[in-house]
Formats: sequence, structure tokens, C-alpha cells
Amino acid sequence: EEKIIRLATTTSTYNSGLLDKLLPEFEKTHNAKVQVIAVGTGKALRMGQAGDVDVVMTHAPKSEKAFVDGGFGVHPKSVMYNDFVIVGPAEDPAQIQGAADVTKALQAIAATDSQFISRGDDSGTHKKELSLWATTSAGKQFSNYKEVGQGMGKVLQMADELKGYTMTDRGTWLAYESRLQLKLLVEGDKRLFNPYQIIQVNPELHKGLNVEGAKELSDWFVSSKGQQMINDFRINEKALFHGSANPQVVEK
Amino acid sequence: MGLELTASNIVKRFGERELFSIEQLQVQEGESLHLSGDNGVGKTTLMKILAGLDKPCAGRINVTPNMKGRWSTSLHPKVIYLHQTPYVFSGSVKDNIAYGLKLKGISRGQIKRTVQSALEWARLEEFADHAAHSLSGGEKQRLALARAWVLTPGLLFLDEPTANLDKQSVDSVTELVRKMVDGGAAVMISSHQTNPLTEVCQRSLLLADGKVSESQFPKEMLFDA
Amino acid sequence: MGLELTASNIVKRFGERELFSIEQLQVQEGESLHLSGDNGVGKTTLMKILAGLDKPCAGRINVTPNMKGRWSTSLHPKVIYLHQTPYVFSGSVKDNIAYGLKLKGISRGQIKRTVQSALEWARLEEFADHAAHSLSGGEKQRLALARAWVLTPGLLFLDEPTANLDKQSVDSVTELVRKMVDGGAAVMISSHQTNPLTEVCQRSLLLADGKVSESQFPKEMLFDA
Amino acid sequence: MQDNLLETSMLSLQLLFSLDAELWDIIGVSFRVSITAILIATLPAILVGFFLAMVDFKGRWMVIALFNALMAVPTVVVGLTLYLLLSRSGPLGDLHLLFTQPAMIIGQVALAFPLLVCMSHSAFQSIDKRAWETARTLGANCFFAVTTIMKEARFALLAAVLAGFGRIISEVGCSMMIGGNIMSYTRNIPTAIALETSKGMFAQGIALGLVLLILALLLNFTLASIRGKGRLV
Amino acid sequence: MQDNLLETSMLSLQLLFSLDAELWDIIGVSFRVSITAILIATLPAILVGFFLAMVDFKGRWMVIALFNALMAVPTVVVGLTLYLLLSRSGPLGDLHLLFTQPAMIIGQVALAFPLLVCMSHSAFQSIDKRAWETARTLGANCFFAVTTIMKEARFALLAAVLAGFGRIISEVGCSMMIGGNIMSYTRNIPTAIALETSKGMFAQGIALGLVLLILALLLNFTLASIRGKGRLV
Ligand SMILES: Nc1ncnc2c1ncn2[C@@H]1O[C@H](COP(=O)(O)OP(=O)(O)OP(=O)(O)O)[C@@H](O)[C@H]1O
Ligand SMILES: Nc1ncnc2c1ncn2[C@@H]1O[C@H](COP(=O)(O)OP(=O)(O)OP(=O)(O)O)[C@@H](O)[C@H]1O
Ligand SMILES: [Mg+2]
Ligand SMILES: [Mg+2]
Repeated sequence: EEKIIRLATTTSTYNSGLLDKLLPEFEKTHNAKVQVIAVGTGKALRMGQAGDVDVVMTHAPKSEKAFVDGGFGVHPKSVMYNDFVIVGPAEDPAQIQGAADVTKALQAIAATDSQFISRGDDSGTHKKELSLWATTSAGKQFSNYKEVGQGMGKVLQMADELKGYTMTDRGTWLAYESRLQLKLLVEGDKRLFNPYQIIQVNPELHKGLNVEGAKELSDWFVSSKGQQMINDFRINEKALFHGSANPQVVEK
Repeated sequence: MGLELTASNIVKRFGERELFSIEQLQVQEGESLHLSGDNGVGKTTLMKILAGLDKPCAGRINVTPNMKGRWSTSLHPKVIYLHQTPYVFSGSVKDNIAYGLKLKGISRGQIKRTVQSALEWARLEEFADHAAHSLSGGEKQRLALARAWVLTPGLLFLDEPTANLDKQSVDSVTELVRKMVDGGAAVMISSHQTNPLTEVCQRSLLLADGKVSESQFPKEMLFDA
Repeated sequence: MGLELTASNIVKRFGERELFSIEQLQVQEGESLHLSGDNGVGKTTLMKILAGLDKPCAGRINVTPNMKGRWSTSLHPKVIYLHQTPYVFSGSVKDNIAYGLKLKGISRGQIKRTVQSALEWARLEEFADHAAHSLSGGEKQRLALARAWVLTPGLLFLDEPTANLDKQSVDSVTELVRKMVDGGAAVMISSHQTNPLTEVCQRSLLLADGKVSESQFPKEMLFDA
Repeated sequence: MQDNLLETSMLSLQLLFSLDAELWDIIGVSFRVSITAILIATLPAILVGFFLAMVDFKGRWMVIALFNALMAVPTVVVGLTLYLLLSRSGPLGDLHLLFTQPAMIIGQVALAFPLLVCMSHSAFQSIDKRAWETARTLGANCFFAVTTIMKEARFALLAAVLAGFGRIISEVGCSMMIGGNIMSYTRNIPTAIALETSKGMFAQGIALGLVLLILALLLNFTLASIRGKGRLV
Repeated sequence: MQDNLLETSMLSLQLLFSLDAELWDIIGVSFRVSITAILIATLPAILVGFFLAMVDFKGRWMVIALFNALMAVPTVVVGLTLYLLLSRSGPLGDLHLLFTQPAMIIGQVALAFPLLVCMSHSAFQSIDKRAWETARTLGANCFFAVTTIMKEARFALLAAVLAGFGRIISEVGCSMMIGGNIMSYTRNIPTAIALETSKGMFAQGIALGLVLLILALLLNFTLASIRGKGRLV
């Protein structure tokens, strides 16, 4: 009989379609069924903490560190990375297109008081955005900075609607790009790095976890087969994720 | 006042069953009529049709003068029908009596006086502020009569108005009807009993076998206890 | 059969107002009583209390033999009260008559026969499958009587049962009551009219000023048209 | 972080009694939008319900069934449809209504409407036919007769309105979609709860839910004392 | 990809007529869960509503007001509360109910209950007192008398049940929270719509909404033809 593995992951990861591609392969070779619960980063970690899932895969290094340090998760493994980009209206009122330095770009947005749509939901993306604002001198204290508290896709749509700038992960951007009028303006800064980790829920805290399955799944993700499949995943002929199991991704 | 009602070729059917078919029926001002007939012959149905509350399957009812207002209310404002078991609106006894008056845009003081005299007539003063729903059967009947009376109808249909009334109440209804008829109004009363009220009626109609016939009281059809 | 009802020191108040206060009232098997009194003295309320449908503010009502089943239904299965304006259940006329029978767990065939004879008695055969709601006032009254009759009550309270009935119906109700009383049941009837039905009553009670008094017919309180 | 239910409840209560300005903002948006929406929706919906109960036309039952079915449409679908209408590239884009409170009101009116129609239809169905006849014969024209019947059915209608209000004050899909959950402007209690929940801040989510429950209780207690402590007549 | 409303509608219809296995899966979960939930909730809720309408006890109006207020609690809050109860680390964790269909059923029962109570209370309130008295005097014990009154109030009760069903078949917050939106197992139409919407696949979202609407229409047409085409009596 096939065993059930419960994986909590972020909506953006799930929505990219990566798991739909990878998991059937894993299920076939391991005689297991992976139930994916796609929620926000905070909620995913919260579910791991409560022992309601066997394994989590998220992209919020600080929260993940707290999660592991708190003893809720064990054996964190870097799986892959992609990057964040800053997108905005074609008119580009802050003139940031092609900027190599994110801090400067954000500063220009604040200085011109352009519309900026922020996730505002404490997600990995939101936390990253806040840490980037912290590097600017003026910060995010301008009138057209809007916190909307929604998922990435919805925020892109709102930015499109309101002709504003926003920061997004590349995966969601590629998935949405074709139906938005927004343009990709800033990419490539090292600080826009977006690492994903897979972490097993600490089996000592809860009874009844599928410990073995969780281990198998996280091992499979970092196996050469898993890494290969991640690297081969394409949307519109563009790669979304890059395997990072070897070499290990260093947390900042 | 002086209303005149003419009904011609009225037919009412329920499904297959033809209830009645009446060639001609006239009610003139100052007339009082007693409509009798066995249970289920269609007295209630006929009176509702004449009052405009129900539609006949065929035929025409004409009330002259036609007093239709600007807002086509479709019902004649001077024609009132009283249910066999009256419906009282939620609210107090007073509210019920004032219902029709308020719709006429009469001044508050005038309404108050009229309601007061109606309460006296119906001997419901002590219940003026009680919920109308809690009245007894006969009291509701009296309330409904008072509620119609204050509107000074020109043509009044009373469906078994005295069935649940005590002797004194029957007498006051009789008195009321007599006064209204003297004032030029027309009243049609259905009843299974003979009592002072039915005895003041000038005309007597019998509904039987789907036809209305004008007749002397067929006493054997009624109680003469 | 043989039920006996004893009510002692029954008091009913609505708010401040004391409706009645009755020291002693006995109804024995084979008795028929006519309860009279003006509108609003409390006839309906008293009969509902005696039938167990309403609670007195003070006092006790005792019915012997007490036939309470295993399921404490709290109402005596042989005591039936008929409303002044009967309530008919949605569904057909037949369904209404069968209502009480079905609850007794009687066989289908037996129910069918009983319903058929009740329909005949109430002269409602042709309406057997009609919606009970569409019946006329008098027909509903007859339906309610038939619906109670099939249950062979030991003690029957009829609240103005003949108010809306034609002569023939009054006669058949009279016949029915006579038979029931002969069979040992007790019947209490409230009515404002004197008619064949009230005349078969052996005892006559007058409710006035909050007291019940046993009396010869106070004819002047009633119509003798 | 808190893990167990007791701690969460405690935290909820704490949060509840330290009502801060931001929270009042959110509460304000919630009630302003939903009360406006219910006020707009009620009368037309009741009239439609009345019409469906009283006037027997061909296909009436189909209209009733349609309104019943519309109750089963998820709020987010209503939100999506309105989104496509109000979006810049949509037919009503020029009104610039998207992500504003008026848009939320429109959405909630649309959400309350079918429920109000169905419930008031059922309220009017149980009113005695004689009530209408009595009103008409005593001189009420159709308009006044309708108000009379509405008065007779007022408890059932009030229950309908409360159910409708409950539906819209608690719904999140439509408000999120066309309101946008913008802080201090279109963030109401349900969207705030959704946000807290997605962050994993369950206690905050429940606390906001309790705030809503308490305010709804206050509202209902007020109404109940007006209508005479739940008694009929 | 499509931008405007017309194209989106077209795509919705396309999707609708190419019903694939996955879609049927989702539809199956939706209806299995919601129908079970409404079947479980209806009778107890109606009995509570009956009790509240007929028995006059001290504090009755407060209970009624409470149920009215409970209708205003967002579904996600109910979901959160149940989550904390059913979670491994919660008091009922040992039942292992989280992220299962039974958990979704429990949640939907809780969601339907207050609405059913309020609507059936209002349905019973408008029933003539004589109906109860007649049933009792004709020999019905309390139990049978209740069923008789339920029959008298059946249209209003049916409307209540349909409103309750509409609430739970379309709700997303609670199902998402305690169902987990797991493909082929706890993904129902509303959570699938939420997922599509979050992906920006509005056409798919609306198409799923249309599927739900059409199925609800079918259900209602069936019921309407049973109850006699919307006519009273
Ligand atoms: N809506 C309806 N559908 C079918 N039949 C009906 C309807 N309304 C009335 N009837 C039938 O029409 C007949 C006449 O009813 P109506 O109430 O007019 O009688 P009535 O003469 O007033 O009787 P009563 O003296 O008992 O009051 C009755 O047999 C009744 O069953
Ligand atoms: N629930 C109630 N609250 C207040 N007063 C009530 C209530 N029920 C009845 N009453 C009052 O009690 C009195 C008696 O009512 P009841 O119906 O018993 O009279 P009745 O003798 O049957 O009169 P009728 O001959 O008119 O049928 C009436 O005046 C009525 O207003
Ligand atoms: Mg009649
Ligand atoms: Mg009485």
C-alpha cells in the first residue's frame, strides 16, 4: 500500500507547476502519494510546527532558520533557487530600467513617489522586499507605497491595474508575464537571490508523522535525478529554477 | 353617495367544476340583501368577486359611479368586503381600526375621534391598545366591522358577520346596517341563521345549483329555533 | 368508555385582567353541555384549558381514567377540542381526516374504510382529494368535525361548531352528538345560537362575570328567531 | 509562538481588549461597506421576493430556482466577474472603481441579493392571503398593500436581512478580489483575517473573528430589544 | 491569453464542455462533502429552531441573537478554530482528521448550523398556533406534532436548507483551512477556484463557478419540480 507524505509549500512554488512535473516521478519510484498543501510561507511553517505535515518546502531563510533553531524542523536541505525581479509599467516613471543596483532603483521609486505595490503579508517575498527597503536611505515612507496583503499573482495583477512597480519572484513573473502590461525592469543583483529549502518536521515532537517518507522525499529532491528535473523545468522555454543541492546554498 | 352595482353573466369555475353562472345581478343604493345558500354553494366566492377581490372566469362587474383614483387601484374605494373569518393585522386594536383612515390622508385628530367612536360602538374600548391577535372570535368580528364602518362604505359585503356574535352585538350590527342603508349605502349579508340582522334585509337572494334566485325567505332552509 | 372530568379552582388571568375563576366544574360520561356567554367572557379559553391545550394560572383539571401512554403525551388521548375556526393541515381532505388515525397505528385498510364513512357523513366525498385549504368555511367546519369523530373521543369540546353550518349540516352534527352521548361520551358545546344542536344538550352552563353558573336556558341571552 | 488552543484564545482576548487605531480602521471599513450594501440591496430584493410570491406568471418556478442556485455561487466568482467588468481593460474600466470601497459595495449587493430574494419569497409565501385582500379592500392601493404585507412578515424579513448581512460581512472572496485588501482603505475584517491566516498568525485571525462576532452580537442584541425580545406578535 | 470579458466567458464555456476526469473529481468532492454536511446539520438545526420558536424560556432572545450573530463569523475563522482543535498538537489531534473529507464535513456542518437555526426559527414563527394545538389534540405526542409542524412549514424549511446548502457548497475559507485543498482528495470547487484565481487563471475560475451554478440549477430544478413548480399549497 502506498504511503502518504504531506508536503506544505508556498503557493508560488505550487502555482509554477514544478511539483506537478516532479512529484509523479517520485511517487512512481517510491510507491508513495504526496499530498501537497499550498499555503503562504508563514502558514506552511506553522503547519509544520503543529505537526500537521511531514515536510515543508519554503523560501524564507530567516523564518526557516527560526523554524530549525526552534527545534521544529530537522535536516534542512537547499533544493534550488531562483531570483527576484522588479517589474513596473512600461512608462517607467522612476527611470529604473536596467539598473544593476536594487537599492538605487528603490530609492528612485520612492523619490518620484511612484506607485509601489507590496505583498504586505509577511511572506518570504515580502520579507525580502522589506530588507531591501532597509538598505535605502529614505525607506518606504512615501504616499504611493501600498501594502495589499495578497498573494504574488494578485499583487502583480494589482500592480498592472494601478500601473505600479512591484517586486516578484521570477517564477510567478514568467507565469503571468504574458497577460500583463508590466515590464521586467531590474534583475541580476546578487541580493535578489531566492533560495528554497526543504525541511523535515521534527519527528520527536509529534507522533504519527511519516518520517521515512519525509526523508525519502527530501533526499529525492537533492538527488541528481531530482536536481536534473528541476533544472529541466521550463515555462515558455525559460528556466524557472536552478538546482542548488551541490554546492550547498549558504544562508545569509 | 349612491353606488350601483351590476354584474352580468358571471361564471366561476374551479378546474372542471362550475360553481355558479349568474346572468344578471343588480344592487342599488339603499338596498340590503340577504344571501343564503348551503355550505359550499359559493356565497363567499360570489361576494369576493362582486367586491373585486376575486376574478370571475367570465362576465363583467360594473360599479357606477366609477371612482378610480389617479393611481389605478383597480378596486373601488367605496366597496368593502368583510371576510367570513376576519384577518386582523398585527398591531393594536386601535391600529387596525385606523388602518383604512390613515390611507385616506385624514388629519390625526380626526382619525383619533373616529377611532374612538368606532371603539365605543364595537365595545372594544378596554382593548384599544391590546394586540388585535389576542381578541376572541366575536371580538375580532366586531373589530373587522368597526374597521370597515369608519370608512363609510357605499357598498358593503358582510360574509356571515354574526356567526360568532352574541345577542347584543347582533343587535348593534343590525342597527348599524339599518343606519347605513338609510344613508344610501347598499349592504349584502350572507348568513345561515335568521336573526334580527337578516330580518331587516329587504331583498333575499338564494344561491343554489349555481344560480341566484330572488325569493321570499325559504324558511325551511334556515333555522327557526 | 366513561371519562369523568373534574376541574377545581381554575383561574385564568391575562396580565392584570382576571378572565374567570371557577370553583368546581364536573363533566360526567354521557353528558352533553351547552356553554353560553357573551363575546370575550372566556368560553374558548375555558374549553382549551379543560382540554389541556392551555394552562390555567391556578387550579387543577383531572380526567379519570387517566390514560397517559408510555410516551408522556401530557394530553389525554380521548379528549379532543375543536377550534372555533378550525385549522386544516395542508394536504388533501382525506389526509386531514386520516391524521389522527395514522398516529394510532391502525391498519391501512381500516383507516381507508373509516375515512370513507367520515367523508360520507361530512358530505365531502367529492372533495376527498382536494386541497383542504380550498374548502369553504362550512366545509372546513364539517371536515374538522369528521376529523375528530373518527377518533371516537370520550370527551369532546366543540367551540361554536355550527356557526358557519347550513341547516342540513347542523342536523347531522346534532345526530352525531346524540349518538356519541348515547355511547357514553361527553360533549361540551359553546354557541351563541339556539338550534337543534343546543337543544339536545342536557345541561346548560352560563359563563358570565368570570363565573360559571348552571342554569335553565336564559333564553333572552340567545336568539330565538 | 503559541501552539495550543488555550494560549491562542488568550492571545485573541488580549488583542481584543487592546483595540488599536488600525483595528478600528478595519472594523470601520467592514461595517461601512456591508451596512451600505445591505441597505441598498434590501428593498429591491424584498420587492422581487414579494413579486415572486404573489404573482403567478409562467416560468415563475424557474426564476425562483435560479435565485436559489445563485446562492451557491462562490463569492470569489462574483468577485472575478466584477473584476473583469471593472478592470482597466474591461467594459467599465473607465469608471476607475476597481480596488475602491464602492466596488466592494457593488460586490456585496450582488452577493446579498439572491439570498434576500429567496428568504423574502419564503417569508411572503407564509403570509395569509386574507392579509392582502383585507388591505386592498380597506382602500390600500398595491403599493400600500405591499408595505402592509411587509409589516405582517417583518420578523421573517428581519431574519432574511440578518442572514444577508451575515453573508456579506463575513465574505472574503469578493472583497479581496475587487477591494484588493489595501490597508486603511479596502481592508475589512474578513480580508484582514485571511491575511493574518496566510501569515500563520492564527491567533490574530481568530481574534479578529471574535471582534466581528462581538460586534454582530451587539447589533443583534440591539435589534432583538427593538423587536421585543424575540417574541412573536 | 485573454484579457477581456467576452473571451474569458468563451473560454469558460469551452472548459465547461470538455469536462475531464480531474474536474469530475473536484465536483465529486464538493457535492459529496456538502450534501453529507447538510444532511447531518438539517434535522438538529430545525429542532433547535423549533424549540426557539415554540418554547418561551428566559434568555430565549439572547440565544436567537447569538445564532444570528454566528452567521456573521467568517468561514475561515470557523476553519481556524477547527484547525486548532484537529491539529496534531491540538486536543483532538489523535483523531487524525485534519486534511480529510470528514474534517471538511465537520466544518461545513458548523457553518450551516446557525443559518439553518435562524431560518427555521423564522419559518416556525409564522406557523399558526392552531396547527400545533390541532395536532396535539388529535393525539399527536410532541414528537409527531413537531413533524406535523415541519410539514406545514416545509416550503420555508426547504428555502432554509437551500440557503444553508448554498452557503457551504460555495464557501472556501473553512474547506481550505481544514481540507488543505489536496488534489483528488480534499479539493472542491471553491478551493479549486481559489487556486486558479491565485494563479491568475480567471477564465478557469469562472468556468468552475459556472459548473457549480449549473449543477446547483439542476438540483434546484429537480427540487422545484418535486415541490410542485413553486406553487403554494
Ligand atoms: N381555490 C379553490 N380551489 C378549488 N375549489 C375552491 C377554491 N375556493 C373555493 N373552492 C370551492 O368552491 C366552493 C364554494 O366555496 P365558498 O367558500 O364560496 O362557499 P360558501 O358558499 O361561502 O360556503 P360556506 O357557507 O361554507 O361559507 C367550495 O366547495 C370550495 O371547496
Ligand atoms: N393571549 C391573550 N392575551 C391577552 N388577552 C387574551 C389572550 N387570549 C384571549 N384574551 C382575551 O380573553 C378574553 C376571552 O377570550 P375567549 O376567546 O376565551 O372569549 P370567548 O368567550 O370564546 O369569546 P367569543 O364568543 O367571542 O369566541 C378576550 O377578551 C380576549 O381578548
Ligand atoms: Mg362562505
Ligand atoms: Mg370563542
